[in-house]
Amino acid sequence: MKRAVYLDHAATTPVHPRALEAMLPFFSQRYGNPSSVYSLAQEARQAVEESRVAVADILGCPARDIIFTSGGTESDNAALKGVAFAARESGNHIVTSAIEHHAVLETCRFLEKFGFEVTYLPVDECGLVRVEDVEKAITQSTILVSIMLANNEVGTIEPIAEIARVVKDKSKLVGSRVFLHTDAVQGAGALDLDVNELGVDLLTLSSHKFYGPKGVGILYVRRGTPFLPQQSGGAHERNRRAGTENVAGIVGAAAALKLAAERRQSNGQQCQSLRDRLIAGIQLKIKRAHLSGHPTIRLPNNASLCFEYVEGESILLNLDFAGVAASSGSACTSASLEPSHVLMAMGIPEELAHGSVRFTMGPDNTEEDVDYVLSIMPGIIEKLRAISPLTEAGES
Amino acid sequence: MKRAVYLDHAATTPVHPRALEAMLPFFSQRYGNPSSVYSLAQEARQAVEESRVAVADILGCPARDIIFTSGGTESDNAALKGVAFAARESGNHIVTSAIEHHAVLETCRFLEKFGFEVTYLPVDECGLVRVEDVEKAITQSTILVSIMLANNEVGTIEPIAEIARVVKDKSKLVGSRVFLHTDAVQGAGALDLDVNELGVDLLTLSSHKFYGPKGVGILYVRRGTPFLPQQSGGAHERNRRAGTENVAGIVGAAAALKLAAERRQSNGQQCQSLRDRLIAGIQLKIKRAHLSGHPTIRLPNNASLCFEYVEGESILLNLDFAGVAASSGSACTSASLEPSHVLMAMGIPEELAHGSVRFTMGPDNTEEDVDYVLSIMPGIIEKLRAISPLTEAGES
Amino acid sequence: MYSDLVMEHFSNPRNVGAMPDADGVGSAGNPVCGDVMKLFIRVRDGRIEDARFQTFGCGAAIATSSMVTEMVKGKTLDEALDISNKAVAEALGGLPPTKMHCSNLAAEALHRAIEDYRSRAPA
Amino acid sequence: MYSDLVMEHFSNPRNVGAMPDADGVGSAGNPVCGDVMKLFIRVRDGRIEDARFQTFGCGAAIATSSMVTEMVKGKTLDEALDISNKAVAEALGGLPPTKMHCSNLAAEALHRAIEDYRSRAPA
Ligand SMILES: Cc1ncc(COP(=O)(O)O)c(C=O)c1O
Ligand SMILES: Cc1ncc(COP(=O)(O)O)c(C=O)c1O
Repeated sequence: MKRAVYLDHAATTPVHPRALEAMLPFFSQRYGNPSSVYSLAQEARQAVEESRVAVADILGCPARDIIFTSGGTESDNAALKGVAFAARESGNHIVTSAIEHHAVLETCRFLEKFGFEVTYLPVDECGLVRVEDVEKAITQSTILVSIMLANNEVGTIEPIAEIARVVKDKSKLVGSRVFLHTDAVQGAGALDLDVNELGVDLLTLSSHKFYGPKGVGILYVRRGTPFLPQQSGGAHERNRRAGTENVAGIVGAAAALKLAAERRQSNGQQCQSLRDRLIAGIQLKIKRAHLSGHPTIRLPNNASLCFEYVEGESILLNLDFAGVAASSGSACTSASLEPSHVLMAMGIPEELAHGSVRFTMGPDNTEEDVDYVLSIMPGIIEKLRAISPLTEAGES
Repeated sequence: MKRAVYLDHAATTPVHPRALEAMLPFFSQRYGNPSSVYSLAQEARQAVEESRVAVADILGCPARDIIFTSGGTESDNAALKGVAFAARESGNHIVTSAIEHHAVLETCRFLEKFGFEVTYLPVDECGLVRVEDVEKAITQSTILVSIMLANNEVGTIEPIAEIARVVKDKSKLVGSRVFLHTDAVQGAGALDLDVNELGVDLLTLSSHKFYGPKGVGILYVRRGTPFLPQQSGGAHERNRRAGTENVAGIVGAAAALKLAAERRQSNGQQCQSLRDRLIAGIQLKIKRAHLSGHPTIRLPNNASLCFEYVEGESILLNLDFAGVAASSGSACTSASLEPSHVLMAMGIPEELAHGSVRFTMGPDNTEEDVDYVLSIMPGIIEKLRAISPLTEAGES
Repeated sequence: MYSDLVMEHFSNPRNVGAMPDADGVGSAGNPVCGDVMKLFIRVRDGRIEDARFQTFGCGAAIATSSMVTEMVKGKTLDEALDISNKAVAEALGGLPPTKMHCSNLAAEALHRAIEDYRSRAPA
Repeated sequence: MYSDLVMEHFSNPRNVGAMPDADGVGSAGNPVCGDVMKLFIRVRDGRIEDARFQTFGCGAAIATSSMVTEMVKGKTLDEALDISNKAVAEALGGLPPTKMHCSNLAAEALHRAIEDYRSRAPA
């Protein structure tokens, strides 16, 4: 049998067997609509509310501040549009970074059509947002700052707690309340998600990134944050997100988040040692391979590399022939032809950015997996470089 | 063991075992992100696209016109906001009915905040929208008409095909293009959903109403319809709905819709005979019980009744003690204290509307179920009427 | 949704029915709003000796009616007037937030019944 | 995503490598855009006797490069000039819509190689 090595945990993860087990009864047996009166439905209601408490425990917030959504994308949209449209009277300025996920960046573009102004902060060559840039960007008309907790492509971890302090201070100085959102989708299972430690008013999570089902998101909204719900309808989720609850999905997401939080330490260490083995091995065996992102302030499971003279997709296809799943830039939209906006923002030249490959580890990966990748990568790169017209020119 | 009789299929349905079976591999085995390049992910992509084709076959449209969403509520929101914000230049007027689901009505309220004007058409005492009212309401500034295919509370079926013709004619007359949306959530499994027969430009479905999983919706958007996506982010769903696809959910929804379409005839007949048995039995055994909605132009599985002198929730709780699940008004929001807006629009007096109970059948129900309900209902109503201060006054 | 005690009072409501020879009668609510409560009291030596009710309404309305009739029995009129909506809800182990208005009815009907008694037999 | 034939050409590309003594060389694309193709042709008696390529690019770019070198062999220059992007894509059993631009490169490089040949050895 062909070996199967999954190294794309930043794109998505399998549902954890225990999360799936928790979900199963809610499809065909305990299928009541949580809004109904009778016992079958109240069981579903209870399952949703217990899930809310479980999530709130991990975020260190009251259960009432948790909204269940249909994914990270919806949570990002709801956070930005929700605050922007609700706080419109106070100002029309939003601050974000150039390396946010499309779910944040495209939402900003949407809001620009509605008269909002957005500052896209640059990052340094390691992908770090500069805290002083955030401070400088905030004006009297700023209502919202949205900076991600960790980047999905290069794994760089942003200084959210510091940013939170600066937002609070500058907010006082200019005399207007500025709210802080963080897209923590890539942080789940790796970083502390306590909203008070982070100092954020809104926080986004996506279930399928932490071994929960696809199509479930979490949005934390601190009490007192202006928020205009974007999905209108029934009185679900305390009037903040209409629509019949995805009961099985919510139960699965909460179970998975609990497991991920429990295993955070051990999992992080294991991933990090595999990641370091992979990076070291590649740099030893393959010339002109460059690690992107921050050397140390990065997610424990992220190894993002750029290979000169070759293009990412053709590397991925060859890896796939050998049973290895990896990604080039964001998995979110392979439909895009532009090189990753994240690598561009970090100042990586376009031709190098085209040769990016991202390996992201998970708890099921082993040293053998890494050694297998190390055994095939040099051949793949060599083969592609042999076809490439850039190789000679470059090496001469 | 206590008897369990589920008669709230309009609120939600269990996932069909075959739909669940189709979903299961996509949680922990075929878990790839459909946007990724490698085989595991392309399997997921294929499953999503095959599901799209299956849905399109039933709606009689090209697969590219189908968008998967997170539910009926999202589909309604996306349809109305999507067209309204995209066609803003052509006009700001929307026509809908007073008996739409909250997902449509509250979306209209949302749009009113953004400067749109909405006409809420009245209905007759059977819950029918008058086609001539639609015609009269359309002006030069009208961009969208949204009328539901069948009402979720009383089951009345609206004359969508006729409305479509009138919209088209009047549209030509006033010289502006008016688009037609129908919320067909309650029609799935009971009515023909062919978008060309219906003559609609947009159509909403919700998976959990036709034995698919909760948290999955379908939105049909006819090619050429102006549409501003409401969920911004990646290039998913042909740039019309960003967010990682809920692969398992989509597969389950498509499988369930196929099954529902196959069984439509036989299921409809069976439900209808049970429904008629229940209605006849109640009217025979209980005085001052009134059928609401249209006597014949109604969903085959809907029996909505109002009982004088008693309040709906207390009937439901007593039914639940006896193992029977039913609903009072819309199951969607028991949080609301107002009597159902649908019954109000039909001219039913408020005190009577408070005593409404909706029984909705499914293919698993039997004559024994109906006879069981008929055996307990008179006692429940009698007991509650004995406590009620309205009974004497009313009967004297 | 409801506590066990609410359910218990709802399914076996105490002190149900009209009291033709009541010393005081109070009503609250309105059929249009979906909740009507009628409370009857019998008063002896300044104390409520017996209480009964009739209610049209939801589970919470019926349970709070039942509970309030139990709570007032044996109380002086002034003690009974001290019974607040919150007290009735608490005695039932709490009510869902959307149903808190139902306990309003119970206290309101009680207060009106006492007023009615006092207006008939001035102190 | 890709047809079997695209995958086959991608994994076993035909006619790979530079041709030092080529009669015509054409390039298309740009490393900044992520796609560069270089096409070499050997011409004998007005016909393309051999063709080779070097490509930096995605799966579709490599497969179309391989396919176009196969397609031109034995063709007259005018016949070769008639090969369109669409023809290359069709010969591969189709390309995903977002990848159609890759077949543009193959035809473009081919046309430039023929131009180059003609500019060197005027007819
Ligand atoms: C940082 C980040 N934000 C948002 C998202 C979007 O979440 P979802 O895939 O649930 O739509 C993703 C993943 O695609 C992500 O990595
Ligand atoms: C007619 C109608 N429209 C829309 C909806 C909302 O769909 P969902 O429950 O998937 O949010 C429902 C059901 O609640 C409905 O009955």
